[in-house]
Amino acid sequence: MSVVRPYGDTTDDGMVQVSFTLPIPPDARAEGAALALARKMGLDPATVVHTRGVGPDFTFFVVYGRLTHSVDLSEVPVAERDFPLLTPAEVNREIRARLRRRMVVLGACIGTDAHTVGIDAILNVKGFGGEKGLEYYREMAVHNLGSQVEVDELVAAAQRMHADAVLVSQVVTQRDAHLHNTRELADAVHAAYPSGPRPLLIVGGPRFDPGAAVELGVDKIFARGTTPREVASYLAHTLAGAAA
Amino acid sequence: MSVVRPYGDTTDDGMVQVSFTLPIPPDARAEGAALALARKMGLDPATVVHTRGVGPDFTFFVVYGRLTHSVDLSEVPVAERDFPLLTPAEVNREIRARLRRRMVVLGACIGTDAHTVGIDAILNVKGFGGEKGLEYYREMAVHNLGSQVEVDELVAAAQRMHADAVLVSQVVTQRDAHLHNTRELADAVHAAYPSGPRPLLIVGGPRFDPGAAVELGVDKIFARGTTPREVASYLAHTLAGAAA
Amino acid sequence: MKLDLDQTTVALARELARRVGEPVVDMAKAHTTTSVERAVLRLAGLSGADGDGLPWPNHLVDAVRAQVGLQHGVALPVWDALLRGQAGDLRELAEKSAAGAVQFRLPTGRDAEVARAAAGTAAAAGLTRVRARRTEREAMIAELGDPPRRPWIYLIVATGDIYEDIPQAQAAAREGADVVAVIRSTGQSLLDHVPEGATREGYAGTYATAENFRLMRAALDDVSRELGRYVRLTNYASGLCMPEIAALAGLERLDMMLNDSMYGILFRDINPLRTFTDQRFARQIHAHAGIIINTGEDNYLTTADAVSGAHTVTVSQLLNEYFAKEAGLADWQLGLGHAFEIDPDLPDSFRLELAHALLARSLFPDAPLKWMPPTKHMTGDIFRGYLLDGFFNLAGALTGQGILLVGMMTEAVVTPFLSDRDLALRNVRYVLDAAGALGEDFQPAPDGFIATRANTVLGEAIDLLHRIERDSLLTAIGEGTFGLMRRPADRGRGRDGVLAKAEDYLNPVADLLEGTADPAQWKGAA
Amino acid sequence: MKLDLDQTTVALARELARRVGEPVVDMAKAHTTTSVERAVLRLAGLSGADGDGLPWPNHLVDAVRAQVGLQHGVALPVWDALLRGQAGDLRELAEKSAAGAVQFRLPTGRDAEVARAAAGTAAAAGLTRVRARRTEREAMIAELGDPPRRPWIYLIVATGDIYEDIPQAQAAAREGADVVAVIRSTGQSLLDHVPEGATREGYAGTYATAENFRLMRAALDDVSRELGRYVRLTNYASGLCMPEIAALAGLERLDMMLNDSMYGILFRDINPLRTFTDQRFARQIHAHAGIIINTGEDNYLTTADAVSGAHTVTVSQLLNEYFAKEAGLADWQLGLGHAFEIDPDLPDSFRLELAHALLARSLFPDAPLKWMPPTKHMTGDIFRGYLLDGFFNLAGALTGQGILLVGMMTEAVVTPFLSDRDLALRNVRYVLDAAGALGEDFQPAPDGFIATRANTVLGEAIDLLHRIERDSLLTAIGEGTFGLMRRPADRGRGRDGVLAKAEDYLNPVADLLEGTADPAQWKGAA
Ligand code: B12
Ligand code: B12
Ligand SMILES: Cc1ncc(COP(=O)(O)O)c(C=O)c1O
Ligand SMILES: Cc1ncc(COP(=O)(O)O)c(C=O)c1O
Repeated sequence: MSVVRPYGDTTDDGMVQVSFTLPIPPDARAEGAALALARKMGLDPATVVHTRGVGPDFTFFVVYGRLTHSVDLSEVPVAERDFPLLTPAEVNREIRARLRRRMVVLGACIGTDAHTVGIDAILNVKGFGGEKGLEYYREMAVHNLGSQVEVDELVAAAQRMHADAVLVSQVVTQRDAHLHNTRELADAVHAAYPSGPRPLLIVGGPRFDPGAAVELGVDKIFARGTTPREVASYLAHTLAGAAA
Repeated sequence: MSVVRPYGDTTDDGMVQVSFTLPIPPDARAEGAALALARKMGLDPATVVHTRGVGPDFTFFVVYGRLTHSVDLSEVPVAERDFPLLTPAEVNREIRARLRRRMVVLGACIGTDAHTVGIDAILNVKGFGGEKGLEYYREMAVHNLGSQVEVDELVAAAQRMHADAVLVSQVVTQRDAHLHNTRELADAVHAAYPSGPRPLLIVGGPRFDPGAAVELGVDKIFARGTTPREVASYLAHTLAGAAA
Repeated sequence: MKLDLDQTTVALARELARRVGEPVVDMAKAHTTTSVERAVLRLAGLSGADGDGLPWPNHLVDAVRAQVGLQHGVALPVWDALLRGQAGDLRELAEKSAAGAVQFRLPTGRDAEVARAAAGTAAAAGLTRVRARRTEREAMIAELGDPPRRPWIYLIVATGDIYEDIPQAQAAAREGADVVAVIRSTGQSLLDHVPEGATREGYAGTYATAENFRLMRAALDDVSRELGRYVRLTNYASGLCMPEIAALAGLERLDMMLNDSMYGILFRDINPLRTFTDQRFARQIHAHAGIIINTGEDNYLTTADAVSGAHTVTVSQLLNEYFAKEAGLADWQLGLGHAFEIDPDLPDSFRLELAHALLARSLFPDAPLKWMPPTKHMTGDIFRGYLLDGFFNLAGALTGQGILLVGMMTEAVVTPFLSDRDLALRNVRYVLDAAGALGEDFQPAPDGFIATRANTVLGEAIDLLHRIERDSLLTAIGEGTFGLMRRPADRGRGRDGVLAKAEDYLNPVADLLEGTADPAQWKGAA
Repeated sequence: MKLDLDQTTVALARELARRVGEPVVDMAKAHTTTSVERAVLRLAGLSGADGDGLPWPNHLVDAVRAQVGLQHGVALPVWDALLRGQAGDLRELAEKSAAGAVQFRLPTGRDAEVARAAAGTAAAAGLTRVRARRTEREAMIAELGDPPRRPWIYLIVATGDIYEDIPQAQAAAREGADVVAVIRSTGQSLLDHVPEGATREGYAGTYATAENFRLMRAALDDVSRELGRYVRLTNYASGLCMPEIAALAGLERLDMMLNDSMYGILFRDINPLRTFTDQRFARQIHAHAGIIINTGEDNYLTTADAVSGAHTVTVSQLLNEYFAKEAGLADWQLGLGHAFEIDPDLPDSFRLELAHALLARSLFPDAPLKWMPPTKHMTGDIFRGYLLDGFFNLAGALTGQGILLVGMMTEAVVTPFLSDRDLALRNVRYVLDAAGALGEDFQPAPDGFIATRANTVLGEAIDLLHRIERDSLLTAIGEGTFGLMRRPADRGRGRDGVLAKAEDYLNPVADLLEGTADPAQWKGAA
């Protein structure tokens, strides 16, 4: 079956759960508004199962209903891994064989974001999810600049160290901070490398959409639950591959 | 402001939460499908914040996103109370004054539904939400037939007792049981009273849409959180009113 | 972690329960029902239904009743007819009788002897099949093992379609369910026959049929092997066909059955005499089948208040225990019910729950109590519901409950979604793993809030038992003592299916189970 | 419900903390920072900023530093300049100095005396204003009353827009928050100046400014009156402007301030010397303002493991206590931090949490501990998150925490929605009302799991203190002892803003607070 619908307790019953707050007092009108909104989302029938006034001016709703929409899996853009998953040994071999020198990897948390756990999970030997971080890879020279790094500092460092790849983490997403910062970074890098080879630009963070790389002007986006090996494999595949 | 949008933590940020299960294994494609579905619901941007495989063939998702839809309050059909809320004393006075006899009210839980707490809450003296039930109203002769009453039994009883109003509860809604049973009841009543006055037909239950009365062929629907006084007021207003 | 209750008070409570229950047992012994008789035929091997789905056992019992009455039981007339060559076997006899082509009579003298013997052999054969399924279960448990620990995790599926139920049940087992219950379609309790075959059209539950039992048990056997842990199957011996369902459960190796002495009366408006009579025979079969019963005290707290009605739960548990043991069930088979139904907005509600749960635990130390989740105070606020279920799980762990029925955050909304069940199981796992052993540090102060409350409830239970002893249980039920449901003794469905036994009444199955039959046959059969 | 810890061990732990902390205090006493000097000017009444938003205190301090250096403090050059008529008041002086139109000098002899006196009077006036706000608070509490019970419910708002924060803070208070914290924009810690005015553009938090403080405090005063309960306001004395924020907090009657001795070093990469110096002065001001500080040990557990790192929390609490008391804070002002951050999948995780929370409770019996909710192990599974928060609340209740920071089910997703906060508060209410008094029945067995674990952690803490005493605190920080963050003493932001004090260094505020100033002025001022 290529077309799927949500599953509550029977095939194709289409059941979904929704919750939201409306900036109006809890009354019959509010319930009506919630239902109307649910219908616009495609819930039909929709039932408001919970209504709770939050202070005098807001109302929180829980709605259940049958979703009229469905998805054709054959039309779903899948962010499948487009590179082979290698072992650390294979990654090192690839780099040695193709790049014929150690790969220079620069990592940082830009802007005012101080969330380093994510980038450290990828870079530090300690690693993540049972996998060792990039520092563990003999053929990689990893420089972790830490957090709150200004974009131009980072670009300067990249040029100074002849970085092959620049890895940046963005965890704070309120007001799309991560998107703004990423675009700013992309512009700066492209400006700094008007012609000729430039380092691979990789961003990561829990709230990124892996599909948005092109749109944000970077080469690759890694999101929730990324493991170091995925990143290493991507680097080996892309850089070493290119060099070959 | 007549047009409202969901409120997360800032006016018009449109943030909503959605959860559902898709009948496909947890993988990149599933995430893509979930996102696609969320977009169809009008979430843009949408983020899948939680993915959990439920057995080998199903995946549960939690999605957050900004809803592009909004509601124009002026266009929301409001199920406002279209009758005055009276005190028991007023109700009794109304009935005495206009109907000039006690009002005969028949209550039951039809089909195989054995959930009597709801109808009892409305009928029994004990009542609900601090309000006494209809049995407490001197001018009402209440007959509670209990649960699991067959539709024809109920109709027969209505005719035998010259019921002014028939109150029916439906709590089980799986496979729209409540809707089927209500329609069946409505047909039976209309068939039994081909011409001339027929008893008011009132259904209630936690999952009914108060707006669906006409569609279901009944005179009034009471849903979640109904209190006896509302029902008594409606009866007095409609029946006594009509009689006047 | 128990309460030390005053043991003479506890003994008094049990003695009062006996005095209240005995007259009811005597009444049950003096009667039979259409369903009891049909159960006898089912155990003797009769199954199947006519084109309209009316089962052959119904046809045969109705025919016998019409011609010679049921007060003697079906056994004598039926096996007499077979011996007289009216038909080659029960099935043929049933079919012919449906066509009005059988002459039944009440055999006497020598004929009666032979008929009795033949019936006994048939009954023994049936009970032997039931026993075989029990041995089968014991073998599988010996091979695969029981759940690693208490409480057993009990999950419900309820799609109405056996073919949707099966994958869901298997998914539930894979995610940690030790017991799977398939609840029944809303209507089944009121049917005076057991539907046939695999069914797909139940409302809020799936019909209990022999075939559905078989399909689900087979599916669970598969996962049991896959998981290396015997997953138990539960259904409901309840409603107008209680004894027949009990028979089918024994024949299809179900492991637990919901079976309460009063649920049908209170919540299905089934006649009290009918219920008590059906129940006694059903429990005798459960005892033989090695099935664990679950009683329904939890239901009372959905219609009555869980604090003011707490003692009615205790009284009902004591009565269920008395009736169960009288019917031959052992302590390990008594999944006595209670529930986490106190209004969560009540101050100290959680401590009150602990007090009530501890009382049950301490009153019935050897019974695998069934701990039921919050339902009445669950609302559309699924987040709050999920939290309440977490505290329900904690109370279960702290008070050492035996069977934990997993609560669903959507309790007030829908019959559980697949995802609700998964979330619910992870809730249970978290609480048991993170805080399960907290009992070590949880010591109710001897005169503290919890111990005091438990003793108060026990005191109220004893007072109530005294009152019931005076007025009789049927009166108490008529007055709405349990769950506030008033059920007069002479009312309710299925009364016409109850008959006073005649002098020469014969129930070959009961005779074997009660050991009053000729042991020879029994051995012959075993 | 406490643990009885071995009191000599406890005494040893405190003694070791003193030995570890003393050298750091000496170091802090020997230095000043640009922010300390700006705080002095702010207390003396200087505020406002130029057209680009650079505050006048920054201009004035930079000018003085450029001309005569800061090693003597700003006070002498500044009041000397005023006495020499270079400007009518501080503001004018700052504006002129920004334009390079002021000649500063280091007064000597008689001139120095007069300048010192004038500075002292100005400082005293400032401190008197702070004291007045404190009296104001005490009066309001006397009139409206404190929260009816412990723990105080502490909620965060973080929209980035003060005008969205205000209604949300008021809503939170109406729904039961006793304390409201407005967290700061991600960037503020690194700003070397305090922004001015009402702000609407913070990221993941709202800028801390005098005007935002004033607006929010006024809004909370309104609800406090509406609710008949004094609602406290919290912000963050953290980052490069710690002392200035402390001064503004005192002037605008904030009630609590996040103020940790190491957070800025570890999580903002601020220079250790800068942090310790700023911190000491900031805490002296907090002491005077009657503000309760909250320390940040909870943060360590987001980068280090909550089990293996548990003892680092204890060590840090002991150090924070030492530094706080040295700066003049009393026990009731010490909201020492700890958190519910153990991996929930770890067996017995809840009992481990209880052990750690009880240890803190028992080590600091008179401090209003700040109990932080799970964050690190929160995921997009908001249902599980809501459950974890419930167990966090239970642990807080069972172990008698003083300040309970309300956890949000969306912790891993977004800064809290309005509805998240409401749901979270109802979670807290349920747990406290339903199970809050469960402590009565919760008695950790003397040699049981919980007591044993608590003593193990205390033991590890003492070993670590021994090691730190040997190597020095700065070395320990450099080696990543706390939160696994390695922060060498000579690195980090804001180092250039630190200066060794000269012989004739003058800080009129500190002198008054340390009681070394001429009491006459103090009285004159008081
Ligand atoms: C730990 C933590 C902190 C710690 C950070 C310590 C440190 N040195 O990192 C402390 C306590 C200091 C902190 C502070 C703040 N935090 Co914080 N914090 C968190 C928390 C609890 C966990 C984050 C984490 O460590 N996750 C674990 C890592 C391993 O996961 P990850 O980051 O997603 O990384 C993985 C993938 O995303 C990917 N990845 C990530 N980056 C990269 C980069 C590359 C190149 C690649 C290939 C992959 C990759 O790989 C990693 C492994 O799979 C989250 C809540 C939560 N549970 O998520 C809030 C959270 C991130 N914090 C938040 C906020 C707002 C703050 C503050 C700004 C609050 C304030 N105003 O004071 C402060 C200030 C810090 C700042 N200026 O940024 C918000 C962000 C809201 C939003 N979505 O915008 C969150 C979501 C909490 C909340 N709901 O409010 N925080
Ligand atoms: C109590 C209860 C029972 C009790 C019923 C006891 C009794 N005598 O009523 C017992 C334990 C017997 C029971 C059994 C079953 N139950 Co039940 N039960 C509930 C429960 C926990 C509470 C219902 C209740 O009493 N609400 C309180 C009353 C006051 O609220 P109310 O009914 O909404 O009524 C109010 C309004 O709706 C309105 N109203 C209602 N009726 C009417 C009528 C009129 C005329 C008017 C004016 C107003 C009105 O006014 C009332 C006051 O405000 C709900 C779960 C839940 N928390 O909602 C499940 C629930 C209703 N039960 C359910 C099911 C499936 C069953 C069973 C069928 C399960 C099974 N297969 O065995 C059985 C069989 C019963 C049957 N054949 O119907 C499902 C229904 C699922 C669905 N939506 O289809 C629920 C939702 C639980 C679940 N999630 O699975 N149940
Ligand atoms: C003891 C008991 N019996 C029977 C049932 C339901 O079975 P029925 O299908 O007869 O309603 C329940 C429902 O929970 C129960 O608790
Ligand atoms: C003790 C302490 N100080 C400061 C902060 C945050 O303030 P800043 O804006 O400096 O990051 C926190 C964050 O939780 C904290 O715990």
